[in-house]
Amino acid sequence: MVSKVDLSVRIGKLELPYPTLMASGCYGSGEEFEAFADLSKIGAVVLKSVTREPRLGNPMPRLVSTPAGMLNAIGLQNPGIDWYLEHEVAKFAKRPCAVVGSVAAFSVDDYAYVTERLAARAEIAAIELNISCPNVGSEGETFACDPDLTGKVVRAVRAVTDKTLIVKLSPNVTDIAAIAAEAERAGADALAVINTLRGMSIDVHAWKPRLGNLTGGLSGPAIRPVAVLAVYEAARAVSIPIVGQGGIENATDALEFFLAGASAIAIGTANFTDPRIPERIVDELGAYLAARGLQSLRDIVGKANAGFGTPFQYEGDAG
Amino acid sequence: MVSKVDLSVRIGKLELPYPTLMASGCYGSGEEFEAFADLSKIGAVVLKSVTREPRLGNPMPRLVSTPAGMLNAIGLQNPGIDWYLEHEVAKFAKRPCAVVGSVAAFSVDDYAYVTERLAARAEIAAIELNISCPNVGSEGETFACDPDLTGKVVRAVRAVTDKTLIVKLSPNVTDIAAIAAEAERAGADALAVINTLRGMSIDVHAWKPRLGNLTGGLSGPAIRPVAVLAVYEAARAVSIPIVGQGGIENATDALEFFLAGASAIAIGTANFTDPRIPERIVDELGAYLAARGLQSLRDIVGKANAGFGTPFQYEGDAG
Amino acid sequence: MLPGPSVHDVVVLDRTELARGVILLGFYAPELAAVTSPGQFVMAIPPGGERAATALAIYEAQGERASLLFFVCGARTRELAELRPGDKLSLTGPLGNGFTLESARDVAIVAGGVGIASVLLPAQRLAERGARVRLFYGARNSELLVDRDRFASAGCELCCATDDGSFGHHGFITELLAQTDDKPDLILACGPSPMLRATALVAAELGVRAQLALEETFACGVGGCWGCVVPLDRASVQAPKFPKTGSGDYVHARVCKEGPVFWAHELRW
Amino acid sequence: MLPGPSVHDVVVLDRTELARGVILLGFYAPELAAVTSPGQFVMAIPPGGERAATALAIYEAQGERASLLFFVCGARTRELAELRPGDKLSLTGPLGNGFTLESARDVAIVAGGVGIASVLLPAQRLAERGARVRLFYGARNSELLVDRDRFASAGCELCCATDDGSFGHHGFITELLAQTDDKPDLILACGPSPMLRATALVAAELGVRAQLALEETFACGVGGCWGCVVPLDRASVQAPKFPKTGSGDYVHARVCKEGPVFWAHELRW
Ligand SMILES: Cc1cc2nc3c(=O)[nH]c(=O)nc-3n(C[C@H](O)[C@H](O)[C@H](O)COP(=O)(O)OP(=O)(O)OC[C@H]3O[C@@H](n4cnc5c(N)ncnc54)[C@H](O)[C@@H]3O)c2cc1C
Ligand SMILES: Cc1cc2nc3c(=O)[nH]c(=O)nc-3n(C[C@H](O)[C@H](O)[C@H](O)COP(=O)(O)OP(=O)(O)OC[C@H]3O[C@@H](n4cnc5c(N)ncnc54)[C@H](O)[C@@H]3O)c2cc1C
Ligand SMILES: Cc1cc2nc3c(=O)[nH]c(=O)nc-3n(C[C@H](O)[C@H](O)[C@H](O)COP(=O)(O)O)c2cc1C
Ligand SMILES: Cc1cc2nc3c(=O)[nH]c(=O)nc-3n(C[C@H](O)[C@H](O)[C@H](O)COP(=O)(O)O)c2cc1C
Ligand code: FES
Ligand code: FES
Repeated sequence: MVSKVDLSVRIGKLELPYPTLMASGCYGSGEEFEAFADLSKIGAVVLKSVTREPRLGNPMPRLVSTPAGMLNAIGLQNPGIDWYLEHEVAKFAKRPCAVVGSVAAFSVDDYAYVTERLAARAEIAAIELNISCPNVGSEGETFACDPDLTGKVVRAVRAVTDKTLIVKLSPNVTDIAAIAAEAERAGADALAVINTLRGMSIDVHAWKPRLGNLTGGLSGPAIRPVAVLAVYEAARAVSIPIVGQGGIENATDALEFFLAGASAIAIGTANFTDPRIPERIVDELGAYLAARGLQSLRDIVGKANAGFGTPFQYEGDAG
Repeated sequence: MVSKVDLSVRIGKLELPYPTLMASGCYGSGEEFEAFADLSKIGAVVLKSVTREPRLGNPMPRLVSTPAGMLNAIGLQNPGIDWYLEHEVAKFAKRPCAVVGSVAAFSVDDYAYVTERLAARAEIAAIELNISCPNVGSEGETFACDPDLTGKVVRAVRAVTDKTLIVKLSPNVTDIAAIAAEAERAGADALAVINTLRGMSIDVHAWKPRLGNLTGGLSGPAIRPVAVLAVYEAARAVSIPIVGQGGIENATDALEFFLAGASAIAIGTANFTDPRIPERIVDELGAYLAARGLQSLRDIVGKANAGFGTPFQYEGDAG
Repeated sequence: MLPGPSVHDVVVLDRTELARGVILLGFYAPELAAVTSPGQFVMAIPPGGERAATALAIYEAQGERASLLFFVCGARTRELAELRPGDKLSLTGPLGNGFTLESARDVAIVAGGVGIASVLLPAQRLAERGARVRLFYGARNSELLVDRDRFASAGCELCCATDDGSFGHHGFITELLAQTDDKPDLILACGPSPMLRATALVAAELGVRAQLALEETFACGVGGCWGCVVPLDRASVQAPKFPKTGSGDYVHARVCKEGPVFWAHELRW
Repeated sequence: MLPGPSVHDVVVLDRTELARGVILLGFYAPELAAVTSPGQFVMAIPPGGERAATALAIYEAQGERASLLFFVCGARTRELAELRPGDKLSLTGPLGNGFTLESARDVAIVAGGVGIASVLLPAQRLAERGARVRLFYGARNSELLVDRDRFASAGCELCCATDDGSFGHHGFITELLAQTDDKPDLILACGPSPMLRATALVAAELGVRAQLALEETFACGVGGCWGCVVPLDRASVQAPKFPKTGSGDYVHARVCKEGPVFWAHELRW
């Protein structure tokens, strides 16, 4: 892996040496993984989402494994923004990688309020707007499932910070391109695509849902084809960078996202399999590019249709 | 498996001895599987969708395997309704199980036209309306992704036949309950929940999508949590029966769907693993009910919250 | 009349690793052996945790024993490679339409890599009835030219080629076929798609009819899903009877059901 | 100070099937053994096709060898059970906060089923320093009361119970604990959640402090996902420092990070 290829990416004002973000909620604040992974070899850690008020989170069980994936329903357990600013944020300065704050809320005002306070801190390099959390259903609509709500919340947040704003979209929609375009129009610097799919698992012995919250968010390799398509469609609708995510376990998976149009990727569930995966992906991406004589990761972004030959070899009925 | 439990179901006017349908597009017309499976031990076969005009279908490749699932993009290859009525339908009379016709189209008129002609035939016990096929994207919107379009097409079709009408819904929506309710209002006798999720897979060596059609429909165990939740939500929104489907491989999987609110299930991708799965599921469902002293499958439909104890053991933040 | 295809519960009798990652599995499977014709295949139902059945040619079928020969290339073949004598397996088949051997007297069989698995049976049947059989056999290297002795002892003449030149002709096997002065009256071929296309070209130049056993990704393997099609001349007897659509004069035939063997000159690929 | 936890690449030294489906795997793992305290666990990184890491207690840790003892109950433990001497495995750990052994002189250890894997190390450490250690060990049947000799030779007194009465007391192990006249000054327990709850009740009745090693479904195992929480009294030193929310005076503590061992009287479950 001595190849000197350029894996750096630029997301808004954020310059990262590596294109690998650790997905929100899957990597704590980075500290939890520091003994097991070299954080200087990752692009950034996206923090667990924080809300205005402290939250106890959902009742247990919060995790269920499913075929090639898992359901989670954490319910945004967090100490609330006051406590967070006072006791947590200062520690993030010590991380050897960029730290991206993640903001969740149940109203436009709260999104702006929490973002403004969090983004004001120097320790926070950028803000990811989690408008797509599927595990707090009863408390309000998911903003990312509606273009108007998406536009409204992004505009409000854009008004309170100049820091890089990554808007995280939901796959639980019919037309993600429309929502991506609206987020861009409203001022997003980048998109995170996708959050988890809504799902449920039922215990057929106990006759009850396996999650305390009844429903949860599906992540892991099972959702990768859905995520790759969402990135492909969003990338065609916007010109801002996309952080692709959903079931990435290795460099081959990551390459699907880059070819589909992602400028960077995030790794979530795979961190639970093996904390060495992020570093391995970076090494293998370098080797992949070097083997093809490519100098930069940017050379492959969005090239899913650039292959030799065309995918349409003869006439068929449908596009 | 000598238990005498009642596995029969009623779907509209259709009375089936077993609650197992073979999902459209996954079981040919039944004939293809007759040498390998006892069709008298299945509830019904749902035929491959038929359209007004003959269709060549999509270019190859049409199939890709993905983690715990597969993508397909067949593109509704079929000989069109004229040929179908003249050369195919008569053969269906020989099947030792009920035969459900599946209709696909690109306009409300064509849905009604094809349904009227197909439903007029005695060999066809019921009609499934495939308003949710994700693999013909360029030719028109997917009706099942919009409540108004769903209502319109179901009303038009309802007007031309008295036979049992099963409306097949798409998971590629934000609120499946709203669409389910609209389908019921418009006259559906039952719902099939769910069709495939839209997805994509990219060949990172060739730099092109693996499917000739670029995108395809994701099926198999990977999507089961999404399907179970869709059934759960649809069942709460309607009082007509639901045919649950999406990743069912065995009786345990099937039971998740019954508990979520399905009256019957359909088996698709699992037929590609082992053609004996449908019969095995029927046997195991009988054993499951017998072991619990239950007389009828109906006793468990929709009982996902009937377990001992409640899923909420202590206070949490979100419902 | 012979009984038709069904799901056969068979037991592994023997397992040989012919080369690294090339496995020959023999089964006690009298019923399957009895009804198999050359060029047919089975869907091997996953014996362990895997989810999709695997299409594999029936390599041998004699008396009470049938066998499969496969290359370990992914999760499913890796699972099958773990089977040991005494283990059980279920095979759906025999499936598809095999080779039409007709009254050919001088047959050239072209096999590339794993394609060898489809051509032992036709070679044996042809040799038994006195036809001359030449096997044109290509692989990446000499080690992967597996089980040549069995073909030789069945009475085949062997011409080999390797990509790396470690045995026989250094290059493509179809180059050897093209150079033959001695025109066969029938060509049978199985192997990777570029090899099959090349074989079709050579056959056309030689003016010899060729049957190609195609490989495609299958889902059902029995004609139920239309996932494995190839464009076929509408006039072929194998063409599914569909009304004309689109501009080309071909239909999409299922490789698993109408094939896997097709006449080269009828393919519109 | 000892080095902290890390990912250890270890090699399987020995494998014993203690009972049907109960596997003891020994490793060459000097660094892991050196830093392990009683009650800590590892996340075993899947060596083959499986996708999630498995939380397993560190059973033995002595010199260059550490071991894991597990019940084969699903895909992940099935994969681990396939490991053989010489195979490699990666273990993340040691993780979590183990037992606080304090200066206890008379300790009752309650273990149910697979819970036995967490209590050998504390039993050994306590016995070594001269404490009296009684092991109250329950399982479904006598066969599943595995590795009793090792506890006996470590100096423990054994009281056993089985669900089917095939060995020792016929019933729950906590019934034996409740009947003891001879009050211990500390109770440690690991096993299924109903057993832990019963142990907590008995401990309260006896007026003895108890530490429980909880089992939960983990995802990360290192405190990064908040998927494995248990309600804990806000006053506990182990409670994560969160402002008050909701009506109860508890917070959700992570079993993997703040635990897996908690004081029974501090749990609000
Ligand atoms: C009618 C028919 C008969 C067949 N008969 C045989 C047979 O007798 N013996 C046999 O070994 N195979 C045979 N095949 C091919 C076999 O079905 C596939 O190789 C098999 O599906 C591989 O499954 P897998 O899960 O192990 O690998 P997959 O996960 O499906 O493939 C793993 C990787 O190997 C590549 N790959 C797949 N197949 C091949 C190949 N043949 N050569 C090189 N790379 C490949 C794939 O592109 C993929 O990257 C036949 C196929 C058909 C349609
Ligand atoms: C801190 C900690 C330490 C642990 N230490 C050990 C240990 O030392 N040895 C050990 O064997 N296990 C231990 N476990 C439990 C172990 O992690 C799980 O049993 C393991 O995850 C099973 O994985 P699987 O994929 O094989 O089975 P899964 O697919 O996760 O489970 C298969 C089935 O078995 C059931 N099941 C799961 N666990 C148990 C159980 N313990 N008893 C009965 N049924 C069960 C499940 O409900 C499911 O139906 C520990 C868990 C924790 C949290
Ligand atoms: C346990 C868990 C907790 C998560 N918590 C959050 C969260 O707080 N905020 C958020 O935006 N996304 C959250 N996610 C979603 C992930 O960040 C990621 O977008 C998703 O899991 C898809 O990627 P993956 O398949 O690689 O995990 C969570 C996912 C998991 C599995
Ligand atoms: C190869 C294939 C072809 C399909 N063709 C159709 C079709 O023509 N019409 C339709 O309504 N659904 C079609 N489906 C969807 C299935 O009927 C089923 O709803 C879906 O696959 C989910 O179930 P499963 O996970 O059990 O396969 C098809 C699915 C597959 C895998
Ligand atoms: S694989 Fe299903 S039709 Fe050929
Ligand atoms: S398992 Fe992730 S916090 Fe405990």
